[in-house]
Amino acid sequence: MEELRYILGGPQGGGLETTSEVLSWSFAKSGYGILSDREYFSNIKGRHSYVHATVSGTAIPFHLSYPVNLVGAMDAETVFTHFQEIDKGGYLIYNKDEDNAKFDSIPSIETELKMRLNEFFKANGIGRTLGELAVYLAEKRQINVVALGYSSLLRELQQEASVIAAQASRYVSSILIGSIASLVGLDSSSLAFGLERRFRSGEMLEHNKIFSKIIARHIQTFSYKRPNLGKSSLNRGKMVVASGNDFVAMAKLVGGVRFQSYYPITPAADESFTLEKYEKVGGDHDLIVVFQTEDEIAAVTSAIGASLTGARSASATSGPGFDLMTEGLGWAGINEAPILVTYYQRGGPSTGQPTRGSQSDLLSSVFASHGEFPRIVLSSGDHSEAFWDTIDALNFAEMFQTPVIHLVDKFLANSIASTPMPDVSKIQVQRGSLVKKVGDEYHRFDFSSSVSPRAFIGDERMWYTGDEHNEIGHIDEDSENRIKMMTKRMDKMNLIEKNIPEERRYALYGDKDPEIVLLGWGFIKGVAIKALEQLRNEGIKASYFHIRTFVPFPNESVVSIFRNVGPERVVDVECNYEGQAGVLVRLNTGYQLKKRIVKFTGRPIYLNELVEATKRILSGSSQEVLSLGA
Amino acid sequence: MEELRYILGGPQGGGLETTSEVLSWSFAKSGYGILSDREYFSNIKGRHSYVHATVSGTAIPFHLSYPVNLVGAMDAETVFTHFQEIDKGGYLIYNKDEDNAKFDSIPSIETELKMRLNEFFKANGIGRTLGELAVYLAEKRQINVVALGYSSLLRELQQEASVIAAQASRYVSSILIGSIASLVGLDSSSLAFGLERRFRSGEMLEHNKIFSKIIARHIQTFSYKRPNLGKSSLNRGKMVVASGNDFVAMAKLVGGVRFQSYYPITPAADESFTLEKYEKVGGDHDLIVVFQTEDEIAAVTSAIGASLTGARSASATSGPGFDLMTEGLGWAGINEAPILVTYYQRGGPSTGQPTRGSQSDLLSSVFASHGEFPRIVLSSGDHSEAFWDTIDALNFAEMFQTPVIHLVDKFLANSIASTPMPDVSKIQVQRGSLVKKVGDEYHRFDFSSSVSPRAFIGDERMWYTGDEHNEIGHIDEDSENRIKMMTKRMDKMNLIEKNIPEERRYALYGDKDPEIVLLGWGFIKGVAIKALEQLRNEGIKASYFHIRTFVPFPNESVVSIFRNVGPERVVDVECNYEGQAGVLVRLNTGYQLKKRIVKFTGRPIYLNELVEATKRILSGSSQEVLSLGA
Amino acid sequence: MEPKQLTAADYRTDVWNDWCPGCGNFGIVAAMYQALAEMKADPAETVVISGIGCSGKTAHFVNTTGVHTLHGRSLPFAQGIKLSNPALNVLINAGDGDLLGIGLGHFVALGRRNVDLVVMMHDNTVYALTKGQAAPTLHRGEKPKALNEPNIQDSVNPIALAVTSGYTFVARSYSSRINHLKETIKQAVRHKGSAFIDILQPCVTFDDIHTYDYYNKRVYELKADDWNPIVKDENEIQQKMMQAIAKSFEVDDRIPLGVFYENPLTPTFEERLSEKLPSYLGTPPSREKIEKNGKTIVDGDKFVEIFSQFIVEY
Amino acid sequence: MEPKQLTAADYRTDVWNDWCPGCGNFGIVAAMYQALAEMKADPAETVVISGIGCSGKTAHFVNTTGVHTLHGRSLPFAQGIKLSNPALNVLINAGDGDLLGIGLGHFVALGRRNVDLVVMMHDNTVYALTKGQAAPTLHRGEKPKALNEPNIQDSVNPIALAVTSGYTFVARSYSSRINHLKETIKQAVRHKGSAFIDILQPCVTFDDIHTYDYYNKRVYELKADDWNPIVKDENEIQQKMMQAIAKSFEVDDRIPLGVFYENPLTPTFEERLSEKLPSYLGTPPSREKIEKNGKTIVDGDKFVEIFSQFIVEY
Ligand SMILES: Cc1ncc(C[n+]2csc(CCOP(=O)(O)OP(=O)(O)O)c2C)c(N)n1
Ligand SMILES: Cc1ncc(C[n+]2csc(CCOP(=O)(O)OP(=O)(O)O)c2C)c(N)n1
Ligand code: SF4
Ligand code: SF4
Ligand SMILES: [Mg+2]
Ligand SMILES: [Mg+2]
Repeated sequence: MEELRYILGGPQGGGLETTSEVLSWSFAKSGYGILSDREYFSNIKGRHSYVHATVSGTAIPFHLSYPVNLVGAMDAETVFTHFQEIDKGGYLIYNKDEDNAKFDSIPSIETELKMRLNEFFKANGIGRTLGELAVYLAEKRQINVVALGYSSLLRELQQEASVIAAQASRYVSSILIGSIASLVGLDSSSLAFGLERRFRSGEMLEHNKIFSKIIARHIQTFSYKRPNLGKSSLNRGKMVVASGNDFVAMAKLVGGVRFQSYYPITPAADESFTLEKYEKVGGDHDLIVVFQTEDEIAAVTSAIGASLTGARSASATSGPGFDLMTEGLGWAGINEAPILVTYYQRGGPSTGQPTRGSQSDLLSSVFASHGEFPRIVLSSGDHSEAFWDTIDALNFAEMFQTPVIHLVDKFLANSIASTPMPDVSKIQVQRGSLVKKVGDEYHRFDFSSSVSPRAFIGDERMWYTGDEHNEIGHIDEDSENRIKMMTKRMDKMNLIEKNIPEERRYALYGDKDPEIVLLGWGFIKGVAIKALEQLRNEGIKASYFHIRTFVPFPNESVVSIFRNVGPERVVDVECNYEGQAGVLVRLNTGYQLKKRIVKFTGRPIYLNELVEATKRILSGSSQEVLSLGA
Repeated sequence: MEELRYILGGPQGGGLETTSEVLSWSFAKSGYGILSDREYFSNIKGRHSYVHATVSGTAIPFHLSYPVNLVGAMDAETVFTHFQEIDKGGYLIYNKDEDNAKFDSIPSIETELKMRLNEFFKANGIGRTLGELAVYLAEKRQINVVALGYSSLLRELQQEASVIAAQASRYVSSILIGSIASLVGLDSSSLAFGLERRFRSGEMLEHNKIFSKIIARHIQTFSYKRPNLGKSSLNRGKMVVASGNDFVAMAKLVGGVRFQSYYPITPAADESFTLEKYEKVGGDHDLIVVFQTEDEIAAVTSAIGASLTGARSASATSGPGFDLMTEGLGWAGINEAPILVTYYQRGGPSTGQPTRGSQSDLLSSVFASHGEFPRIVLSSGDHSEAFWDTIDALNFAEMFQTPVIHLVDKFLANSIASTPMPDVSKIQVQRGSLVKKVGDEYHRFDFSSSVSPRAFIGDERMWYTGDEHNEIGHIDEDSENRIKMMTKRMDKMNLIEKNIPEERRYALYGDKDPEIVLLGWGFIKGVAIKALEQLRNEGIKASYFHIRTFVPFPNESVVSIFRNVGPERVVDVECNYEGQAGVLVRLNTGYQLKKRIVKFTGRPIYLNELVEATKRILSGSSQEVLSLGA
Repeated sequence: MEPKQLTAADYRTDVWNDWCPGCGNFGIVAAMYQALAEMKADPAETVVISGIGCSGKTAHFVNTTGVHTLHGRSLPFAQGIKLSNPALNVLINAGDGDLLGIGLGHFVALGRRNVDLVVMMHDNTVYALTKGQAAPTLHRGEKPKALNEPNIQDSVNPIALAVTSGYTFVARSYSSRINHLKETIKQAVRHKGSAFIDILQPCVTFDDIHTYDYYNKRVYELKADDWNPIVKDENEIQQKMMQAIAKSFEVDDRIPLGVFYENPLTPTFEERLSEKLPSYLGTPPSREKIEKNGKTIVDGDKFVEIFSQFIVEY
Repeated sequence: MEPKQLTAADYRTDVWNDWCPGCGNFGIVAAMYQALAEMKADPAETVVISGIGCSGKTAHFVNTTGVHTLHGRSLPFAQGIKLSNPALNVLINAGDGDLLGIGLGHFVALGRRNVDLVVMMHDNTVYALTKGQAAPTLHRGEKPKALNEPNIQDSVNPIALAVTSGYTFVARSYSSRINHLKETIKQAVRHKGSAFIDILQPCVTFDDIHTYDYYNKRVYELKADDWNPIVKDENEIQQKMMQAIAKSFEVDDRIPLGVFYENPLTPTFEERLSEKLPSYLGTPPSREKIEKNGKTIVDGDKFVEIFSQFIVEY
């Protein structure tokens, strides 16, 4: 099997993240590539949460797809929620102690799903219990049902590892680790590595090791054919296995951010928590001040303040917080203050779907704040791009002395991927035009250039104001000065156009002479590239146009795509309702995207649905609204 | 003379507004139309401020132009600032007591102007004093210099009206009233009317009447030919003479706004002050609660709260405040709460030019807030449009249950115009789909229609949340519900497209078969229409395409303009740097505006410069940056 | 709607309550259900308004009108609602981060107005819904489990802040003393003016310091025999405020529960409005007719009358 | 830059000061010029940070570095500046609307941190630059001339609020007692921690109630013989806070000027940071080298060492 796709589900707060992490580490250690997405409600404990992963030994996976080969269920709700997603011949690991559970008496299942289940059970003439469903799956769907008695497993653990009864329940999530490791035949040293990464040392580690052996014994008793991933053919070397949030945090530390302010918000906050963990950066004299502010207004304005003193500074937020930063952003704009805001996109509008993903904040980040000032808007397509984009964003902010917004979607932020370690020696730190010791004659906003030489507060005396100002930084309302100063600032957009080369703004994958071009951005990259492969296998020549910078926009290349393949054959693929990148395509090039594949349920776009939708577009459909995923 | 153009200048806080108001009332009473713009620094007292007006008896003027026929100066700074703007044969009223004042010793004159003056005086070989300048103007520029001794005038007032010396200085600004009235030959009952409007009754009124007679005596001594406006040929009837702010306030009261929240900000706050003055609306049982909040976040959110209870509610702000409203706007969007935000545009970005005008907040109002939700964005071109747009905005908000942003630029907001009284009987109050007494089964977000029947809090039990929700209003994360609810909301844009007819979205003026089309919005309307006339006189056929709604956009009509006259002949005319309406034209129609006339100095576009710029465009220029106005 | 005889259970919606098992929030809604039942609150005229956080979900769990607003903004939303319909009974459930962090400006501004509503603060020392960061109520040096390092910001004193800001009813209760909390809520509702209840609410998931055990050992109820928080006449205001603030410093070994300060004398914002707008309470903004058969109630003559200042006849 | 011997006049920029003649703000800058001269403040290391309002222009009138920020946001800007370069001497000039209206959340948050800087509030009871609306310092019932009706919001008590919020130096001065104000500013600068000075500042244009005459009749200076605001040991904190708050209620007939509360014991935020990041004061964020010849200081080996937790070798 080329790739293993699994879903692990359980109640939020029930240990699922641990399970997923251990498995990710273990797979990575044994040479596989992994991508693992986390889906959860805006809830702390109890609601259904799941991990959806792709593991592969032939290529580092950057896509998720349905059906999956395996569903590992911590609870009955997981089975009721995901049983339809298991492929024929796939596996279901579940707790047979819950065989009597009925879906309609599980309070956390939302009404709509209950109604759909009701229909399904009726249509298929099955009773409403988990047990009956399991039988149905085994018999009618050719699914290998791995029915385990979780409580008896835990009892065995109690005995063999002398875990006290009250603590045994902490190990429910380990059942999935053990059974998947055993089913897939993960080597024991890789599994041990995964467990050690997570639990370091001590009791929990030991118990988990013992427990996985107990579980393996039980799994051996099932006679099903095992899923076989084969040996990995991936290159050996150092891999970074981390979430998008963590990749950005690493890049900020390495890229020289020394002041990060934030106010907690999903899905941005994890980045700041990681920064806090590394606040000593790694050296005796290096540190980062991570400043938890009272709100996002204070987050952005304190970061701007820090930037004026010469510290590379940044903040991270998502929609509601970004809205509150709008005014501060404009101050940075008129004051030519370098500042980076990492903008994690979740489902909107308003509080929306706070723990789900989206790409619906593009327009607001391009146009946020009243008045006119230059800005740069970058967007990342995968974990490695997120890393390098952060480095670039920091450089751009200082080179052009202007705010930079870096868009990351929640799909990327909260999914864990394995990526070859970045070649740190390639990192450039470009601080732009700096001066020191100019003395009394220092004019912060010198007209000599669009990017005036910048001194740091503390080194020179200078003035800043959000009002229109003269070269010195004092308020000035004269028309002539206004024209000069506005022009100086806005001219940066020309400078940016010139200095960020077209190739930096996009990437093009797939067939050189395509029948159809998918145009997308952000986390769509991985699934789109994989879709090209599938489409090619089905005889369809397709390519994927990936937008990496929205300001500046890859005009030329977009225009040439439209010219070369024709407007009818470019498909807008986005995780939002209105096709926001499409809006910017129109705005920048005049071309209208006439075909759209959109998804706005908060769940990522899956390989199978993208392939299917693309084919439907090829057969004449002009719009596909995707809906897959629990 | 077809129209009289004057500038009155003086120190901020020195009574200039009074002068201007009295003259406006008086001119209006004697049958003339007037438009009077106010230009001032962000300052309370002392900086140079001026009024620029056009008075006409042949057509109600909606434009300003240079040169002017008359400059009335309260102080030397006014003369130094405006002497270049007086037409040959025009008039300068100034205080000869200041003849020894030198421009370079006036601290409030900004450096750039001082430098320009320096050059001018050098080039023309004049000394730096006011007196020398006056001589030069009279001799070299054929200007009728009305040199008055302000202190001796005030002394006469002290004697004739027994005003005590300490109080006489309050009457400096009255000198301009009296001298202009006398010069222009304003009839004494109209002047009395103007004075009575302003001073009601009492001492101030009496003194002003006496003073204008004293001044008239002096003016009689000048033998200059008098400017002659001729008898007005305008229709008789009731005229409303008020600022844009006041027109909006009147419309809000009449249109049923019963809750207005605000946080003071220039140039929006005057609207709320007027509402406060009329908080009893006019009846015993009608009232409006005008709520001064702690910030704009509270302003918008309290207005939304009020809206949920059934009160028509609104707020008014400008750029920095609107930025802070961004998050609240999205909550109104997802909760389908009718709400009107009147957005007064001033010079940005950031604090920018807080008392100057602009049209640079268009894109931010179209795209403000993360995520996607329907909205309507209207923009007004003159005082009457501002009135009717407010009425429409209130209806649209309730008909479509969605936020409405009404853009008014500072030029319109702070200028006083005379406009025929609106025909109030034509006002419709459309409250959209309402229900009462549905009982326990009330579902606020019923899927039956994009616009669900709306009950008011207090009448039914219901739920609202900023999270994605089900029909009841409870949080819901199910994909199927998400698709339905997003689609229900976003479908309003289709409903809006259907229900706001194309003719409501724009207006087209001028030649049916134009050589050149000016495309603009907001306060550009008046000057553009007048420019057509001038151009026609010079043999150039031109028309003006006026955008009145940006969401929904007048796609069809814009497209047909481009088709009919050709993209090379459509000129974007805007008061911003980047041509924001042009961006929306591109985005909505694909057409790129290739010619631009822009102004971003914070001063309005004047007739003469627009005409000149249009001609330069016709001779091949592709961009004109206007700069006129002190 | 006529008030019906509803039981506490009737005030509970059938929305599944997804708070963590054992969460202090359950005690808070339980007390609310009971208080509402005992007060015979009309569900259509009662509005529960919340911010964003675990506490924010409260609006969905109470079977009255619920408005789940934005993080930190429950108070301005609530004031818009209350001031345009002063007949409503408005209860606010806000998190401590909500109210004393991002929303602090609104918190103090409300005190200055004394709008007649009840603010219940879920005091759990953490930003719970974002997974346990320090809330403004967490003391410096404390390190609940989600923090990497001990908290380096000082805590605010919610009681002292409320009193200083002008709240005219300031109390503290505890989510597991349901009866005490219920009675406090009823008192707060009966009180005319802005009422604030600081509700100690253990977050069993993220706060391993301020546990039930922690509070059970420390809380005690203020008793009438040696504690009188009520302002009897204007001259007493300052003294009673000072007394409340002094009492609020007791937070370490013994934590007082009960009413710290109660001032029935300061006029409410609604009263202040009525003074200048006598018809305000009778026909508040939400109850005004603004149209007759689709036309504005202001006809041409009335327009001229009202806006005569702006009109010139020529 | 070496500190030079500068006179008070040297601390004045040549920007034309466009405050209204007679405005109390002139007294404030005069005191600042003198204080800066007497403290020999290095203009490049001194930062005057202001919000938006008449008061906001101060940053342009003082010949040190000036940062004129956004309405209400001077404090978070200031904290970003100070925390990334703690060697700077940071002075904030904020309006009362700025600080206690729109910016109130930041005001309280700063108190909780005790960052070492000085906040000077231009207490003029109005939003001056927007033409005289009621600021949060205006008492209920007062009607300065720009208001249509008397103010219906209560005022905040800035001193009590500052003390309650955790400011460790809280004082009041008066713009026309330039010497008193100058000395108070110097004390505040010398104090380690967040210092707040409530400066009575007559707005001669819009406030016809709180005039020079009004204040001159009422103000008196707190004298050492019967007033000791200084906390000597931790146990005294509460008592000194209470004393300050009690004193702050005196606002009508007699208005005390001077230091209300001074607590040198609570560690500053910078000290709190240093405790966990020992190199913080030596090489703060603004002073760190982040590149060597255009390359990051973190090379490949260091990357592996730092982020070992994320790295797997296969
Ligand atoms: C503007 C904004 N910033 C941040 C968030 C993210 N957020 C959601 S809940 C929460 C904190 C909740 O803490 P608290 O108010 O104490 O409520 P609790 O969960 O403890 O009840 C935050 C910061 C948000 N929703 N909106
Ligand atoms: C977000 C925002 N809202 C409103 C304003 C308008 N504004 C400018 S100054 C000011 C009030 C100033 O009052 P205060 O802070 O007391 O300063 P003062 O002028 O009295 O010194 C306001 C509301 C603004 N600049 N920004
Ligand atoms: S996280 Fe804490 S506050 Fe939130 S529901 Fe769980 S226990 Fe309650
Ligand atoms: S308006 Fe008031 S505060 Fe502002 S400068 Fe004038 S007197 Fe001073
Ligand atoms: Mg909390
Ligand atoms: Mg003020």
